[in-house]
Amino acid sequence: MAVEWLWLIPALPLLAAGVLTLLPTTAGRAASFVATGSMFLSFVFSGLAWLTTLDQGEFSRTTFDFVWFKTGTAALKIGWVLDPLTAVMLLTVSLVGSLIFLFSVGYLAREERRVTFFAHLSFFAAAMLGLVIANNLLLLFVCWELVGLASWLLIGFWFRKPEAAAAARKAFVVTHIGDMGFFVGMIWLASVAGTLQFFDAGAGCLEETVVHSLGAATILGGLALSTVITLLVLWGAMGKSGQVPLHVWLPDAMEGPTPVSALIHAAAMVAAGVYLLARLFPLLDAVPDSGSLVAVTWVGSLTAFFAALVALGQTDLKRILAWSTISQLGYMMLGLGTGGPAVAMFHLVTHAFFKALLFLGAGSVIQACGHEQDIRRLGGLRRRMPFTFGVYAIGMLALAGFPFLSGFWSKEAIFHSAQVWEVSRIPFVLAVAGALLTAVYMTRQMVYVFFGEHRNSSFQKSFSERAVVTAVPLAALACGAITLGFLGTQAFPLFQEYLEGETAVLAWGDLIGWGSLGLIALSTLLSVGGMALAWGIYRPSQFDPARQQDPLNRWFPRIFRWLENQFFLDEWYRQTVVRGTCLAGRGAEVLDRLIWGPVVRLCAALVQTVAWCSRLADEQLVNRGFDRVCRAVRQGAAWCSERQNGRVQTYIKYVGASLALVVWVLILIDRS
Amino acid sequence: MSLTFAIIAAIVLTGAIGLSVLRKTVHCVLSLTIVFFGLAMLYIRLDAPFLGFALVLIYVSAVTILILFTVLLTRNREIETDVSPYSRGSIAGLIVGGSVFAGLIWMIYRAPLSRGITELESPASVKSLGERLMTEYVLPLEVIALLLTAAMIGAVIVAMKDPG
Amino acid sequence: MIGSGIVKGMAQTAKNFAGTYIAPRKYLVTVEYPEERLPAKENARNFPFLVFDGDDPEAGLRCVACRICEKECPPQCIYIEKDKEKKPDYVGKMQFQPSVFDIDISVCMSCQICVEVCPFDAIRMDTEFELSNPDRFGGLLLDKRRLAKSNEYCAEIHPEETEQTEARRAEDVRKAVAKKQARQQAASSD
Amino acid sequence: MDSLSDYLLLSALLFSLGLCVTLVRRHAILVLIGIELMLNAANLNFIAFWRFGPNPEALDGLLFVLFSLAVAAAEAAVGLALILAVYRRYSVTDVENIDELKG
Amino acid sequence: MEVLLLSIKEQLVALFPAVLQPLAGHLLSITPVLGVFAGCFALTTVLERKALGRIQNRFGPNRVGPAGLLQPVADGLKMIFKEDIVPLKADRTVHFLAPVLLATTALLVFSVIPFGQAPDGRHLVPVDLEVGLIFFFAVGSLAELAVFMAGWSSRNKYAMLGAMRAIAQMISYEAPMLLSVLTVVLISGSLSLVDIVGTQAGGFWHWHVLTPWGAAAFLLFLTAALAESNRSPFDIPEAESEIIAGHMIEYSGFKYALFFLAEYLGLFAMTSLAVTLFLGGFHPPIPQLAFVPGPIWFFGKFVVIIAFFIWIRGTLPRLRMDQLLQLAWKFMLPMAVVLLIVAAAWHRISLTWGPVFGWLFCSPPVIMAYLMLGRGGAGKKGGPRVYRYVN
Repeated sequence: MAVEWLWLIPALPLLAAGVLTLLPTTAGRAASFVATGSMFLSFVFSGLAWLTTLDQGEFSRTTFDFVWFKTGTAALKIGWVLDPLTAVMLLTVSLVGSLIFLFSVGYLAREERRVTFFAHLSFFAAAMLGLVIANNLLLLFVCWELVGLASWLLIGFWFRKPEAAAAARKAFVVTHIGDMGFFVGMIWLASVAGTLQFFDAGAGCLEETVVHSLGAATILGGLALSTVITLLVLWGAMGKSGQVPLHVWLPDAMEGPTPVSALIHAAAMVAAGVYLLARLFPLLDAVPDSGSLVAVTWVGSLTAFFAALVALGQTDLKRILAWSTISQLGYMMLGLGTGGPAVAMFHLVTHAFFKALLFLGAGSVIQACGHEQDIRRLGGLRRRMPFTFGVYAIGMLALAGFPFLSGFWSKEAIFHSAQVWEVSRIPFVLAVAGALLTAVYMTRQMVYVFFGEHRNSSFQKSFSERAVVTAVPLAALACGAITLGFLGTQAFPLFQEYLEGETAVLAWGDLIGWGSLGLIALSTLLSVGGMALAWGIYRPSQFDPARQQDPLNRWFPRIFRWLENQFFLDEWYRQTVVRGTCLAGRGAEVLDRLIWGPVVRLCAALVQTVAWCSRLADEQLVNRGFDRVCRAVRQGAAWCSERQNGRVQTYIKYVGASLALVVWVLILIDRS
Repeated sequence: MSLTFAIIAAIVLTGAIGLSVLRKTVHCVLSLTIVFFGLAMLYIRLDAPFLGFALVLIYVSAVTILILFTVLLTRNREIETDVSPYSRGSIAGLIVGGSVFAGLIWMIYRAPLSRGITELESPASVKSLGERLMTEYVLPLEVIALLLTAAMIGAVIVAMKDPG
Repeated sequence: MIGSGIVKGMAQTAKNFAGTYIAPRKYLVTVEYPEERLPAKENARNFPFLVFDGDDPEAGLRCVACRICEKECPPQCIYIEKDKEKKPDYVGKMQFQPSVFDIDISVCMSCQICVEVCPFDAIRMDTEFELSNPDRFGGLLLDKRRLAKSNEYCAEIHPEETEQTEARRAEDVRKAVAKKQARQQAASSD
Repeated sequence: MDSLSDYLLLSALLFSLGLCVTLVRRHAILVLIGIELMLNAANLNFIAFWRFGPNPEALDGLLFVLFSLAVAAAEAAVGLALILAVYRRYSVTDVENIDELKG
Repeated sequence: MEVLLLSIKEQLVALFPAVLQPLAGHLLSITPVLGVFAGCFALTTVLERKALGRIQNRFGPNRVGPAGLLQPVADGLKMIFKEDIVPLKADRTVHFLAPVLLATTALLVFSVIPFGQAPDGRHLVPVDLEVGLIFFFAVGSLAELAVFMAGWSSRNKYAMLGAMRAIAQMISYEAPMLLSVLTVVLISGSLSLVDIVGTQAGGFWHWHVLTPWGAAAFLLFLTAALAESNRSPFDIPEAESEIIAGHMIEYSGFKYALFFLAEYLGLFAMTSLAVTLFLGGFHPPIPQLAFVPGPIWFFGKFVVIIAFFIWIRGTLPRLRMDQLLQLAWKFMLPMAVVLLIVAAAWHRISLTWGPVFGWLFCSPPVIMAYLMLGRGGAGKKGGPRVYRYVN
């Protein structure tokens, strides 16, 4: 499908959203059909688009631009681009999205506001797809904002629950703090590069000339312009992808329905930040080992380690998964910073599949256990929900990096690039520690939920675990989690080459090369070791969650309290940022009352006096003077009109007089 | 300034002054005829007899009668003896007339006119006049004919008592 | 044809013109007045005159001053004064006679009423018209003397009329005489 | 013989007299006559210049005056008709009182 | 005879000093004209009255002098001694000037008429003007002014009415007269009467009257002349029955005589013009009679026309005012225009193919015009008077 038709992909879900908003709330079944159908259709079109990028051989990038509106001479052009990066993202988002749509059809079968849910969901999908295909930073930013809006709508879907509404608002505000950075960066880029088009026949801002010029320009003490802009954009990406300073909204976002969490925190929204950086990678890489790449790496590694630690202390099923998403995103940032977009994108794709699987699995568990989300009140579901257990286990193993599953390969690629990174070793160390902790908290969760006795009172068998509409997505995601890893192994880096545009060549040698072999050994050691360690700690025989406290809590109570409360970041923010703004507000109000009020009143008084004086002047000078002039004119006119007294002779007199005058004038002229 | 010219000039001027001074309108009109006679004589002295007699034929016999008819037709009810024959602001009129006259006089005496009379072998023979009229001036002739008919019809319509 | 009337008229006048010279008697009709006169017509009338018989105007005056004509005269231009003495009229009857009988001919309109009413045929209309005289008042007031004219003159100017009146008068005289005779016979007889 | 300036003087005098008549006299017809006078003064000027001009044979001046006579006659006729119409309408011939078109 | 007269004149002029000679010359040539025509005036008054009488089967004046020939003397004396009454309200000057102007114009008119030609070519004419005819009509038309002055100045309604009628009549007949005269000018090609007479030299067949257009023009001219001088059928101004003596009402005594004189002189002028224009002026009917001097012929024809006028006066009744104007504007004017055209045609044809063809081609249009206009014009309307109200 040519690039001209690319707009159809986001248009279909948008159309579905529009149609669904019009449908009456009773038409639930029809709504689900429309939404899922449009999603699958856009997935088909994405496939077709992916095919066109393949058959064009060498690195293929086609763009389609059109003038959105013309302001005088400057014309704002926007358009879409179809290159391997877009194709990959389109495929992942539309595939995972359609599977999640399918799952939510079953999951929300009894939700009475299903129509609005599906409308918001398709709207979110449309925004996400629009963001992916954008060839213009402005269009991307617009879709970015729409995604933020959709996330607010979806998180706050059960707006009657105050926590959900608060969580939606929090998500919206925090992401928008990030967006401010992104916005300033965009404007700066626009003013400097002159255009926001990525690829515009040589003049685009991601093309060689502009990138080079940005790289060359330096401001405030040697920092390259491109670095500064990309740092600002990074701030936006951190907001959206939930990196350390701006990650607080993500755990609370679990208030929304599980498919929403799955879509937002696995496949789409969080991925947007990484995709943005991947898209703007040429800018980041404008200057050799530019500051922005270093920053990305550091942010990524710190977030990865910190999130993994916090995940250990969580007791809520979905929160653990949320924190794991944050850490995995940290890994993607790390991969991007050290190894370039290909590594990050590979991990993003694999993560999308197994994280979506985990979330949907968690969703079916929650639904089965009567909406119970606390793992301490769950347990022993291995026998009660064998299918879900099996699928959930696959997801957990992929996440933990069990050898030869998709997570293992993508993580190994990241370790490889991190190890190679010459700036500093610490990110590699943090990454390794993170990987270990990931394995530990995932097995902890598995044990809590699926092993031991069944602690849940309201387990209903009635939930048909085998309902086709929920089982099929889970199964599909499971095979995705297993098979996708082989796309980008060291030996046959199909995925990476595809992204770079070269043709992949099978090289077993790389796989068994000294450097990579070591890494493989290291990562298998980490994952299997972590699982064994966790099994050791949490095995049912050793530990009974119903009666005993969490082993970690028992050994390191203070540390565990810090972990459980997410290092009290929320409270800290509330004390500093929230209180600070309130204080600033009150200060401004006082300032306003004491200083500005009088100043304004003073100005008013001043203006009044001036007006009074002008009225006075107007009254006396102008009017009277003007009236006198008018009277004079009127009198003159009256005198003139009197001249026309209707008598013929006076007219002839005037003629005669003028004749005489003319004659005399001629005479005088003649004389001189 | 020969004698005859002086006499004729005197006739003309008496007529003109009579015109402006006499109280009775009909007397003024008659003095107008005197002026015309004087003019006719002048024209004859200037070797244009045809014109002189044409002037008499046109003016004295036709226009003057016309004027007299109009005077009679517009004899307003009350005898106009009491009202002074001069309109208001007549002094200003005189001044204007005088200044125009002064201007013209000045023009005449300063302009280098003193050319003698050029001998004309025969007074403007009517035959040559006829020829020129019919050849060179035929268009003005036609136009004048048209103008006269138009004026005549116009005058009749304007002055006609409406039959209603 | 516009001109035909004129030509006929011209021809007529030419004939007259020529006629007067060729046959003056037939064409010329003028009576050159002072020299030639047309005989006065029989009943032409101008101003009245008193008739007297015989040759003495005083004695033979027929008027008996009965003043009928004075009364009847429309412009009242007759003035009569009766005389004391009487004198016999043509039948011998003793009648008065006027002492004064004036007619103001400037007033008289010659209507002949006085002649018609006069029982005694004493007044007749004269045909004399050349009466111009310089005195406007006295000259035109004719007294008895200037008015009286003989019967012969009357017969001359009014032949038939006088003839009839004479016949009638003769008849009256005859009857009067006859009556006188009869009365005498009666007187004589008785 | 009499020279051109005599004629010009006379015509100037006539012209100004005509102007005075038009300006001074009260009766509408006399105003018209004043105009006639001015016109004839101009004609006299023409003839004088024609006679004393370079080639009198050309008869231009003469013809010109002839035509101006015709025009003057036409103008007089129309003028008089107008005065008559005014008189019929307002029964006034006094120029002072004909001032309906007052300013 | 012409030579005799001319030589006498020269001798007399020679008597005067050089300065006065031109004046004397003119005076001398004027006096005979005046004398002759004044005499004529006297004669015609009596002859006219006698002729009228004869027409009306009565004698004319035959009391004064043999067959009344001294009558004019009597009239003249009467006029002179009659009391000259001037109405109180009359405008004295204008009243006085009117007859004077009328008489002068009547006399002035004779100055251009040629009476005779000496064998050596000198003409017996007081002033040989090149634009004689224009002079004639210019001065002739002054009569209207005089009539108006007379009518207006006597402050009498009848006088005013008479004057207005007279003027209307004179104006409306001036046009046809001028046009008929124009035909002659068209043929002879010059405005000077001497030339016009010149073109009629030779036998009577050269006279203008003996051409189709000439005859018609002659008749037209005569009727116009009658109207111009307020005589015979057109004597409405003096219609005794209607407005007594018209504009002459307030005149008595010598002024009235002047009017009378002017009227007759006007008549004489018209007849003499008719003679010069149409009847060949002083030329003898046949060249052989040339030994008889010019003026004799002139006055012969003159008398004939006067007799004709008197004859007309005797027969035709007075025209009504509307009939009079109708005749002028509806019959004579168109007729004159037609004649003009016919004259032009005649001029062309007779030059090339001679008079016979001329007659052949020109007479029918004249007759046709006459019939056409006649029917449409006064002919039908001039019928018995239709009274609108009395039936």
